Amino acid sequence: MTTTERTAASYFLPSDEPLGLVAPDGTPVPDPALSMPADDVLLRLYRGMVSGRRFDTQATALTKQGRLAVYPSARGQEAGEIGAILALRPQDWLFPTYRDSMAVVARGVDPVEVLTLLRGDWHCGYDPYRANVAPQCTPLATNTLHAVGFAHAARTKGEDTVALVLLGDGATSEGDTHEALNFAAVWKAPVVFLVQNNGYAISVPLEKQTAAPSLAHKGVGYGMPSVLVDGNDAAAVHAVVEQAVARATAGEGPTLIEALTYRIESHTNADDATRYRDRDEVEQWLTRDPVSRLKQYLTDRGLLDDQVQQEIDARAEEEAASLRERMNVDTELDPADLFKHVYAEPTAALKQQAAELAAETTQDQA
Amino acid sequence: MTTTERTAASYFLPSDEPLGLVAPDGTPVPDPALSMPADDVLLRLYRGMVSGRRFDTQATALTKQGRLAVYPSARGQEAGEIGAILALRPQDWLFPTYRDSMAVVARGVDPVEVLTLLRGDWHCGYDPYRANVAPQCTPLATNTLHAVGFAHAARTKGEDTVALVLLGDGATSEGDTHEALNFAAVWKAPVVFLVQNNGYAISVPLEKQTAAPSLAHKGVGYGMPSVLVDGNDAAAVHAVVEQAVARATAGEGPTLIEALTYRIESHTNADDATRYRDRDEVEQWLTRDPVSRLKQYLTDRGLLDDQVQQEIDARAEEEAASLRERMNVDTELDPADLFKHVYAEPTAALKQQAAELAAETTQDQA
Amino acid sequence: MTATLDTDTTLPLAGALNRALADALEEDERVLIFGEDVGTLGGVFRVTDGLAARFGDARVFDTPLAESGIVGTAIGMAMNGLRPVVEMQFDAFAYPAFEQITSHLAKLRNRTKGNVELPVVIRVPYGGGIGGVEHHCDSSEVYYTHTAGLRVVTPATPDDAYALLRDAIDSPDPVIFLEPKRRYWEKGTVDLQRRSPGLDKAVVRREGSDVTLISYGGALGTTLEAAEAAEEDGYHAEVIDLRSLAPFDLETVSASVRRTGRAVVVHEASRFCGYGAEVAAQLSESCFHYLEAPVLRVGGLDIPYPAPNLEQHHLPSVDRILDAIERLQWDDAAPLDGEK
Amino acid sequence: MTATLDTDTTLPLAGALNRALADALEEDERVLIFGEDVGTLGGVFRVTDGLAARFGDARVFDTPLAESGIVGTAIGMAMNGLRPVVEMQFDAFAYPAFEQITSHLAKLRNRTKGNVELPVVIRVPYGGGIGGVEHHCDSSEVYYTHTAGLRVVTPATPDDAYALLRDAIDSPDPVIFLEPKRRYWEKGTVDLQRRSPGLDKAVVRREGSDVTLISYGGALGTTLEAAEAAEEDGYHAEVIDLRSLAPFDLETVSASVRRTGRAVVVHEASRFCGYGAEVAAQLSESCFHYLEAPVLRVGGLDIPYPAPNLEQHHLPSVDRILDAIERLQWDDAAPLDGEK
Ligand SMILES: Cc1ncc(C[n+]2csc(CCOP(=O)(O)OP(=O)(O)O)c2C)c(N)n1
Ligand SMILES: Cc1ncc(C[n+]2csc(CCOP(=O)(O)OP(=O)(O)O)c2C)c(N)n1
Ligand SMILES: [Mg+2]
Ligand SMILES: [Mg+2]
Repeated sequence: MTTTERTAASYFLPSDEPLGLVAPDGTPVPDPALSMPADDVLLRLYRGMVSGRRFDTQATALTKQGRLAVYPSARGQEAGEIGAILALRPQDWLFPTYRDSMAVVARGVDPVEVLTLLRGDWHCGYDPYRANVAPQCTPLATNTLHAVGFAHAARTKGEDTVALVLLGDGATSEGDTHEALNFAAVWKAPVVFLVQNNGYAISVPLEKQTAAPSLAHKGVGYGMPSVLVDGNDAAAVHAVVEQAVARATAGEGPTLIEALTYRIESHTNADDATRYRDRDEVEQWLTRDPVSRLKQYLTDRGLLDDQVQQEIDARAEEEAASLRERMNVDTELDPADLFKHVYAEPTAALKQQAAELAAETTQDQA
Repeated sequence: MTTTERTAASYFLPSDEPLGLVAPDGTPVPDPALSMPADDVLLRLYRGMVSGRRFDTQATALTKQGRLAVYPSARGQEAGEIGAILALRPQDWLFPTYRDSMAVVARGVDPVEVLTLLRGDWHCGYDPYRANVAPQCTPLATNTLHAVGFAHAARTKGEDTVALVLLGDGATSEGDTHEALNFAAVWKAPVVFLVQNNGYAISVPLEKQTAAPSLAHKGVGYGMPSVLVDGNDAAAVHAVVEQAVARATAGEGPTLIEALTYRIESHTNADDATRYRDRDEVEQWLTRDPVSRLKQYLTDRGLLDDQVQQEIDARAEEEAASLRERMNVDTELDPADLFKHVYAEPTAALKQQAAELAAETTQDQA
Repeated sequence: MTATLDTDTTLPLAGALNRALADALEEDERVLIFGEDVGTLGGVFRVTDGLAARFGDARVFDTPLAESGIVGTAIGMAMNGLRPVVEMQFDAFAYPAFEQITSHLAKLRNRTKGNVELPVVIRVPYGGGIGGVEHHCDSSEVYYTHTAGLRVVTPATPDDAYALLRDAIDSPDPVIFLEPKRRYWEKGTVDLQRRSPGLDKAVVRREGSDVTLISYGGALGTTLEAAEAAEEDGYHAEVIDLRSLAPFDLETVSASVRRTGRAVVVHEASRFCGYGAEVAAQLSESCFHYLEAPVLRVGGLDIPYPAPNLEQHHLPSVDRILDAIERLQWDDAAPLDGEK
Repeated sequence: MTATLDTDTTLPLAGALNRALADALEEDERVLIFGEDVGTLGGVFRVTDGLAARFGDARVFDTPLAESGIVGTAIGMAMNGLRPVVEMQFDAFAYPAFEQITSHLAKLRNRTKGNVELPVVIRVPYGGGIGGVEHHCDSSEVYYTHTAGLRVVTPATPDDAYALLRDAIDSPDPVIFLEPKRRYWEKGTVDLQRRSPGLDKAVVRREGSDVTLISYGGALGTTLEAAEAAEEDGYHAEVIDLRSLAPFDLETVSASVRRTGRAVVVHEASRFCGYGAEVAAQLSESCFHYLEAPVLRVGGLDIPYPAPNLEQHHLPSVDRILDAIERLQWDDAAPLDGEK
């Protein structure tokens, strides 16, 4: 054979059943492959999910008030969004999609800056270098390659940075996902691919997207260890992402994680999911809710009582109120910005167009 | 879970070691998963490989005489080229690459028409509908999607047609391969993907192309049965392709086959393989030669003697002579053809450009 | 079933497209429709609404999420005798299919000296004006018009939406069918008898003698408004709807410009190397001695498509068109001799 | 090591590019080079010859075979402070990367209001004239020049190959660097001090008073030949090498055309919606009252790039350029009044 010695395929394959630590009813399910996060981490996961869900509801409300042009809700996916983010270290980077506003907020970006895109004021409202979060990515799967390049560069520079990229089940069908998984594996880049398989790509259900036993089964085809995890189990998501980050840091390369979850809302507020799926299915998934599941577990463990819950709720409410208030302030946009960042320095043509636009605006105001 | 019931992953995985029927030294190696082709098939395989190799040598010679602009040799890959083609039925379709002239000729296309491309006279010199062969494809991996679409259309129309698409190890890295494998599996399209893993993509060796246990391990990630086969064993290649064609015909969908082989020559006559690989490696592979291996087996079985060998050689020689002769005739090209096939009917602008060119040509001749 | 017996009906542009697809599916069993969300959902703009239910999911269906896959398999299907009509969900999401479009769809007929015909239609909702976020508003026409072998058409009215789409599906050539999404909801009378001028003809939408305004797709409506407004300033503007961008109907356009002596091209795409450049270049050459002023272009700014709350600064407006008309040297230039 | 101490040297264009890459790698440790076959082999045109051996395979390396992957990871690397210089093996093989180039490389700076800078150079051997088979000869410049946010440059001489590539690598903006492969082997003196006019300036390659010939890349040599030939017919042709296609140096070009009153644009790409359209449109507007004749375009035919044995009919030839000069209405047009 022309190839160097190869690792046995079984090393790369995911488990048949998704890994989990907390059952839907809140009871612990010990898994030899995973260890339960520490109590303080579990509490932070819970807090994060409560805040995240409140943020999500608030954002949806803002679309109704016309303060946001559009919003893709992550309701139901809180365990993936928060579980993954809390497993990152400060120096790590996040490469999110349009669906992951909740994760971006959890990473510490001001929610008003996060919503700049969906409010329609600018394409990305935050500085990616402040919280190490790439702009939310709309062209599906394209961010997977950015994450691989970023991670590889870190390794080249001798920096201990891991890149976590989020993508959906639909995005796994794009050629870019394939190329990213392959480059990452060949380069042993410190990347974690987290596929949030929420069952749908807009209206298209998973069975029209793939015929594979699981999306995590793609990993072996790249020589990449792969994990299938219950995406509604924040403790489990946190544990597997943390493991993957540790592998990456240790120079062992990338990991592919598929988190099985569900999109409770429509694709965005502009979509109407009743056109393509049954209410039954949604109901079914509501019984697997990530937030109440962890709540039950924490309560049973005596880590959560009414008082702590009230504190958590109050804080989430406060954050939402602040967001609402600040989103209700009309922004002043400067059309001159249109020309400033196309190139490092505006070209002669852009300067002229800027001048023409400025003249128009003055005229209009006169 | 949101998915319909899934087939166990093991069903889709290839064997750890490549399947084979005839060892490099010509001894048979029974394999429970494969049955040895019938004697007449074996003889046809042998004939085909001898003719194919002779064609290949002739084409290389034509580049030296300036009769071909460029030629990518398939020397060493005869088992894949011929084994696969002879497993097709007349109604099946072939989607070849630039490397597969030998296969296209074996499929019955006039070699002069095949070489039109490399001679520089036109892009495709044959009518694809005559021998059911798509134009040889240069943009890597793009032909995989054509094959899937073609096969799906056949199924839609209720026709029993299988599409066989050839690609190289390098081409498996392209996004299109991923999309094709996925579409094929989801649609259960009657397609056979035959990856001829010849160890190199121009100068890039397999280990820079993938970190996977094998390329065939990609299949499970699409829910596609996958086969790893000794690509220098024509009997084995024939057997696995025939099985895959049968599966496709039975409505069981696509198969991914990886044939392990080696490119004996440089990438094309314009390339210099000594820049990136050792002569030792080539020598090593010469001991696994597909042609002499089958010759040995047939001789041992008493199916081949000097007389038959002479007949076979003579026929190959004749074909080569005819090709050489016909390629030595200067072709007359009509520049008017440049405008005729851009659209079904030339546009006004094209008509004008054609007239201008005609005027120029007349002027030049005057 | 009796759909094609009607003659006229009032429909929004998206509805006219839906009707064209339905009628094509009805009349020609080789036609099939696929893409992302075009089946059960009926498309994010509902252009394929009801078609999967009516024609079954063998003929109207959702694919995996991969644009190169969609176009690449459409090519294979067309090679095998079908007539695929595929949807790219938004303009910028057609870019993953660029190689399949450019290197195969556009070239296979030529590559095979006409043996392989690819009657594929790629529907692309394009352009801005609906408050869409980035990647949902590109005017990508030039990427296609510069590629020999493709036909590129774009309707501006419901009637044309119906006629052009039917003609596109009937065409033996691959057609990039650009749908101006900001006009999807505008209603108009649709002639189901398709007394259309054909796939490659421009039409005069408004007659005038002073200046020729040339536009297409989403910008045509704005151009017509500008023509009305110009009337108040005393300019009788002729308005031409190109409909077909490739090929370009120079004959119709230059006949008009030779009469009026002045021309403005209007489109949403960035001006630099935009489609207007070709129109201006051809007119400057073919009407050189008729032009009283240079052919002016009103286009989008030379910037990435802006965020929704800034898009009005990017898009051609009535004012900008009027301003261009004003700049057509009405006073200073003595008429050129009418020689030639 | 002491490479940069030299001043002048004679090199073929490909060698000048190789030298530019070596010097950039030497001077800036953030620079890295990757793509298909650029490592051990040194590129199919040997432009990266010897670099992997000299700088190690952490800085110069082969990637898996996937162009979107190459550009997409380059974007990520640039976000993380590196300066990738990547190669697309041939023009048409850059198309799989079109989405990454158009939707990200061109837009990320703007998207983030300048927070993210992408100093990525994409080297693309482009154009015909070397007897290459299909997909190896496309002149794809307009796909990029129409995309705001990209710089697009193309050298025509070894000296410029060196200077432009160094400037491109130093640029904070993404640059599409188009290499006219038919000129790879032409030799010239290279100024290693880079007294270059800068990344976005056109230069006059030959002075003349009667007509301005405007060209770039592979067609410049042909245009200069034509200018020599025209001299024999009594026309003093000025020849401008654009070098930078985006942005377009209107100032230099229109200054010349205002002097000569006549202009011909020459390029290999198909004429329809080709780069010449933009040049013609801008000149027709900015030099309207100076033009004695329409701006003419000599371009490739509006067809897919032909097979090697027919390419001579497609490519701009000296004769076609001379013919265009002849058609510039030398007799019939009375000079226009010089009013402005
Ligand atoms: C390249 C590309 N094609 C199409 C789209 C349009 N689109 C936006 S979201 C979406 C579905 C994505 O599904 P999935 O990846 O599962 O993510 P989810 O929305 O479920 O989080 C589609 C088709 C896009 N954004 N990019
Ligand atoms: C999309 C694309 N990118 C690059 C190339 C240039 N190229 C031609 S052959 C080749 C290597 C292909 O290797 P492989 O797929 O292993 O096939 P082989 O040549 O070994 O048969 C490359 C990079 C191409 N033809 N198409
Ligand atoms: Mg999804
Ligand atoms: Mg190979």
